[in-house]
Amino acid sequence: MLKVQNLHKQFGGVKAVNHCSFEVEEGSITGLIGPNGAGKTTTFDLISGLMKPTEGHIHIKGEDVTTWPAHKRARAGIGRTFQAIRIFPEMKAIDNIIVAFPKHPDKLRDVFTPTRKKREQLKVKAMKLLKDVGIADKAHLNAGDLSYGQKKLLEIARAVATGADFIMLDEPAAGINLTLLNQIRDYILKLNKEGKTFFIVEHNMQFIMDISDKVVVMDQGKEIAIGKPEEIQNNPRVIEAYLGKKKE
Amino acid sequence: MLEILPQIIWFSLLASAIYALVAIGLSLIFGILEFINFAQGDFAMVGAYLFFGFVIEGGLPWWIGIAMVVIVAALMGVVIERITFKPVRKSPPFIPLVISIGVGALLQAIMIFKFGGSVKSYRTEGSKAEVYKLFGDTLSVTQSQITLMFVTAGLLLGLYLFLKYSKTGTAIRAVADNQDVAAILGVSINKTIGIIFAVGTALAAVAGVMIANEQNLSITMGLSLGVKAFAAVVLGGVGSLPGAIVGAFIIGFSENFIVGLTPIPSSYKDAIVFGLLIIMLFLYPNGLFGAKAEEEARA
Amino acid sequence: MFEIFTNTNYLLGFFNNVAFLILLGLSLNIIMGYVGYLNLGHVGFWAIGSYTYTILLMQGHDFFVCLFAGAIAAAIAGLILGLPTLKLRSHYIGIASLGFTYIVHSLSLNLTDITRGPLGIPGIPRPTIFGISFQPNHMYFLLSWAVTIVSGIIIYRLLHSPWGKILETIREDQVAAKTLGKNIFLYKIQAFIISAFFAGIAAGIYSSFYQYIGGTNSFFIPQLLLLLTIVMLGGAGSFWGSVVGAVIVWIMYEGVRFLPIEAGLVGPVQQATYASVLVLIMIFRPRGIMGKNVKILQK
Amino acid sequence: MLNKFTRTAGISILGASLMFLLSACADGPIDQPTDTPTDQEVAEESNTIKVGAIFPLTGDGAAYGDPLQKVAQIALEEVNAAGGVNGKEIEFIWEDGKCNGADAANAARKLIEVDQVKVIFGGFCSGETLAVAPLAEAAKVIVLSPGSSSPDITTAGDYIFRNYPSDAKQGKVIGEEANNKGYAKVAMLTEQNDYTIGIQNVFSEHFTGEIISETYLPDDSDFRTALVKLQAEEPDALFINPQTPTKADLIFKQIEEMDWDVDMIGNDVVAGYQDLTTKYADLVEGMLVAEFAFDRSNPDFIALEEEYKSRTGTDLPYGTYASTTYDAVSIVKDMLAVSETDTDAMKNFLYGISGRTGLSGSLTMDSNGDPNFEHRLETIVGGEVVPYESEGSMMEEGDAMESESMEEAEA
Repeated sequence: MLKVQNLHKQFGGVKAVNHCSFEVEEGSITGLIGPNGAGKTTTFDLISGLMKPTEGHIHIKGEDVTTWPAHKRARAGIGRTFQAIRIFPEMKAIDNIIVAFPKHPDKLRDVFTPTRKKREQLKVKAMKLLKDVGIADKAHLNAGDLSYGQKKLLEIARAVATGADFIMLDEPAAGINLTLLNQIRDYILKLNKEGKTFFIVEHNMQFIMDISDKVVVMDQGKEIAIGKPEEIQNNPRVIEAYLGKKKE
Repeated sequence: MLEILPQIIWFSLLASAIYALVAIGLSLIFGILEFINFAQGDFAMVGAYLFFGFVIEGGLPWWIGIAMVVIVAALMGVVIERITFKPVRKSPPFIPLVISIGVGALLQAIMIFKFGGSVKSYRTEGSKAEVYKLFGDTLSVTQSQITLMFVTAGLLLGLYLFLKYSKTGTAIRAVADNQDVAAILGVSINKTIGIIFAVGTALAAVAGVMIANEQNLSITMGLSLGVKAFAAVVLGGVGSLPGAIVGAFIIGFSENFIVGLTPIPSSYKDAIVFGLLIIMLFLYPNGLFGAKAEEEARA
Repeated sequence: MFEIFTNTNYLLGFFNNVAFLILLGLSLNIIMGYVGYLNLGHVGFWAIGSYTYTILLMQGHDFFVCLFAGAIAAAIAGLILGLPTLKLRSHYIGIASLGFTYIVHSLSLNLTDITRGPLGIPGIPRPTIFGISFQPNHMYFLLSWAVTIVSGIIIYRLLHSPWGKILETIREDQVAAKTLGKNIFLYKIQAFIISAFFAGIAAGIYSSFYQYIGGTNSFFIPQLLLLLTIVMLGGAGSFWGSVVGAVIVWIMYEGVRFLPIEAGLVGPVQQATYASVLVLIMIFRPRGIMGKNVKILQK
Repeated sequence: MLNKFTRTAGISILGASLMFLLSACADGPIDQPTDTPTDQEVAEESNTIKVGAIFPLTGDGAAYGDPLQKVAQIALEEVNAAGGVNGKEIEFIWEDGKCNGADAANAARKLIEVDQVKVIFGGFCSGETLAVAPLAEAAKVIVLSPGSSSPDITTAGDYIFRNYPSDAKQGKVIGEEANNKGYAKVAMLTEQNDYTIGIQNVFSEHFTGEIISETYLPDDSDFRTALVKLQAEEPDALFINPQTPTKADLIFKQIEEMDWDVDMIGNDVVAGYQDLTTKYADLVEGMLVAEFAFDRSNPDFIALEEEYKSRTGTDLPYGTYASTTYDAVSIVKDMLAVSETDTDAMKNFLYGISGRTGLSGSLTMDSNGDPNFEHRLETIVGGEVVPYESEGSMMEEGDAMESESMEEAEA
């Protein structure tokens, strides 16, 4: 599904992502972990096209998308959420979902064609998605007025609404109570069964180890270990990365 | 055409110094409080009229006049900030922008009311400008132009030292960098912003006096000054004082060189300056010295 | 004094003004309220629309041809200003678009063989359509409101359509909008062109209403500040906000004429009243009468 | 959504219209609560004649609108002190035209429709007068402008008058004299403004030699580079063409700083401002100007200067504009004596004016409502504006004379 080859991103002297390469298999749930400042979010931004890499290539479903702008990559089937939840606060929760649908008739030429029927269908689809994440009752509230947890769920639902089959989640578990966390986990697993591939950045080890088929570990911009959760947990270099270096 | 080059260079320096004086005050306020202060040019106008009131009408010696102008302008800056800008400090930046428009118009109205609308000048009867001839007659320079240069250089240097080394100067830079963090570290935001406004307004007022001394003073002199100063600040990169100075020189020189050395008449000055600005911003979206923050929005 | 309300001619003139101010406010709101782009260049589109409409009308072309030609000319200007500035960050857009206003003002004064420069263009006729003359005030009143209402309906449809929703997502968080597959640059350019187009339409009915355009102080900062006030006071991002804003601002603007002011103070007191009402409303009702708290100057 | 809309919209419309109402009825006298305001107003109205007045009172135009409003008020007080018209006082209702067409038109609409005035004193800027013209024509209201000089006003309408001459005349007289003086190349520094562009257009029609033209925008105040460019062209003469004396002051200052000695020509703004010609006496020595018959030594003018000085503490600016403004007020007085409401009678009175003496000289109105003032050539000697005998008439007698004056001009 995703192939990252020799990805490199440098701000002046700082190597945020340092010749990093890894793959995410189709249908898998792959975790991406690493200490703060390892370059996880920058990698996310490079993959989703919000930043241009200094070097390296990114392939989605076999196609080289490195030069594609963010919106073209999104239409090719990449959905994502953000560490600092980026929902549309002054718009209703349901509208946050509706705008994400690929069939949303939002081209300029659609304005003067009858779209009432199509918009009704989308409203129904959106309500269903909101029900799936359990915030259907908040549909007509302004997204800005939702609780932190509800905003996270809304953002995940919105990523799903784009119809993307490759969804990147940036710290979905951060600041979430346990019940909500389980709700998110079940939702991810349900979608995964339906064929969606997940790539999740997370600090909550227990959550990521439990849900991931494969984990990529990054430190100082480089992937230092890739493997099954069990292998990763007792890989010396991973522990060293987290607990501090013993410089020989 | 070449023999007029020294003269054009000198005029460009003069124009740049004037823009720099206004741009510095603007950059202080603009860079820190992140809103385009439409009243900045009018602060300069008020400074010019205060000096006119104190010295030309009031008969005070000029150096007392200048001191009075700085004090009154600084007070005015703090009062305006407290009354109009403090309540909206947390709201989106276009709100103080609109308020600054109102403040500018208000200052103009007060000045018309106090001094009348007719255009005035500091030159009293028979004060003839002493002209010095340099470089074998190709360059003529006057006393007031020289004083303007020295005062500008002195103010810029003074401001630089004040910001770099004095306690309040560092506090101002801290607030400029991040208001919330500065607050946590015990910097009184209110006091610092008050000082920023006082310094910014006083600088503009002195600039106004210098400009009026060099040219003349009218109720609406503030507007085109303020706009050119904006252009300088943005060209140099928001929030960077050296940037504002460089921006001022770019505008001062481009204006005079293009008009001076080409058949284009000087009534195209505004079109040239802003055409240049839009092109420069297209090439350097952050301004020349602006913070090079690479944002995800950029891609 | 009560005959204001019975006097039709005055009210016809008053509400004729309100008509094209609503249209100008709405068109500016498209780009400023819905996309969050602080466009200080809108008055430039107004000027280009007015000159194009007037020059063609004076050559005897049909009214609708001239109206659309003016609107299309303004839309092209929208493209010209939009392309280089849409990728800029907040303040830079503000100053770049303000620069555009200065460029258009400078060109309209200098290109005297097209626009007659500071002499302006007097004697602009009012159209005769299908044999009906719209010369008398009450007829022209109907024409301008017809054009305003039709344009208003189109703008309403646009802003409340799915396309309009995407504009709002761009204002709210353009980075998120990108990751939902929206080509935000295309939307911004479309919004910019449409905004300029309707400014061009308003410019047409403005020109034939006053029957004189141009001159040194037209299409410049005072007119820009009037439009900004209408959108901000009415509420950015709210369709009805601009409509209400235009009415309220024009009542204030004309209302000051009736204040019992002693002869010598008419000018300054009127300007001071208008400015202070503007400042007070923006302090106590920063979102404007009906606006959402809209992030116009997104970082 | 609806209730939020009605609630907030309601409050704001109420607030604004309250202010509107407050100002509307505040005009009537508050102290007699018993009578209904309208009767009281009608009674009071009968002993004053309302005249609308539109000048630029704020913005750039205030530079001349504000001082000349004071001149008009002085003239008005004198007229009313002398018994006004048929025992009634004239009251000027001032509006701010902001030197802009739209503002002036809106002001005129209020004056014509609400204040029901029959005469509008002003627009000062040509743009104001041109925008007011269509409204005044439609309502058959007399417009008398003391300062608009644009040639377009000549044909602006049957009810549109002015007692300030069109630019066309001044440009012609100076252009012909420049030919007589044998200038081959004239450099011209012109402000992009209505009065000055008018002069430049007409001058270039009449001057046969080459014209090097530099223009600047009204809000510009740095002409050094433009002047240096013109100096490099080594013209035979430099024509200074600013809209206001303060711009002239600034141009002279910047020329003085460049130490550029060249034959000078100026428009009547330059000539009409005493303070200017004395301050730059040696620079403007021998400058060619043209003014209409405005006599600075006229005792009434001197009285006006002193009255203005005593009220404002500053010298009376713009001698020509001040004299036409002062005269226009007395013209309005005499016109209202003919009729207070019948504008056709007023119109005929104005067209009938011939040989009327005033501060601005002897006025005869032509069929277009323009004054007949002829611009007379003048020159500046020792800081004083004096009549200029055109050497053209003597030139036919001997080329020697002509070439000799050329050297003298060069020196």
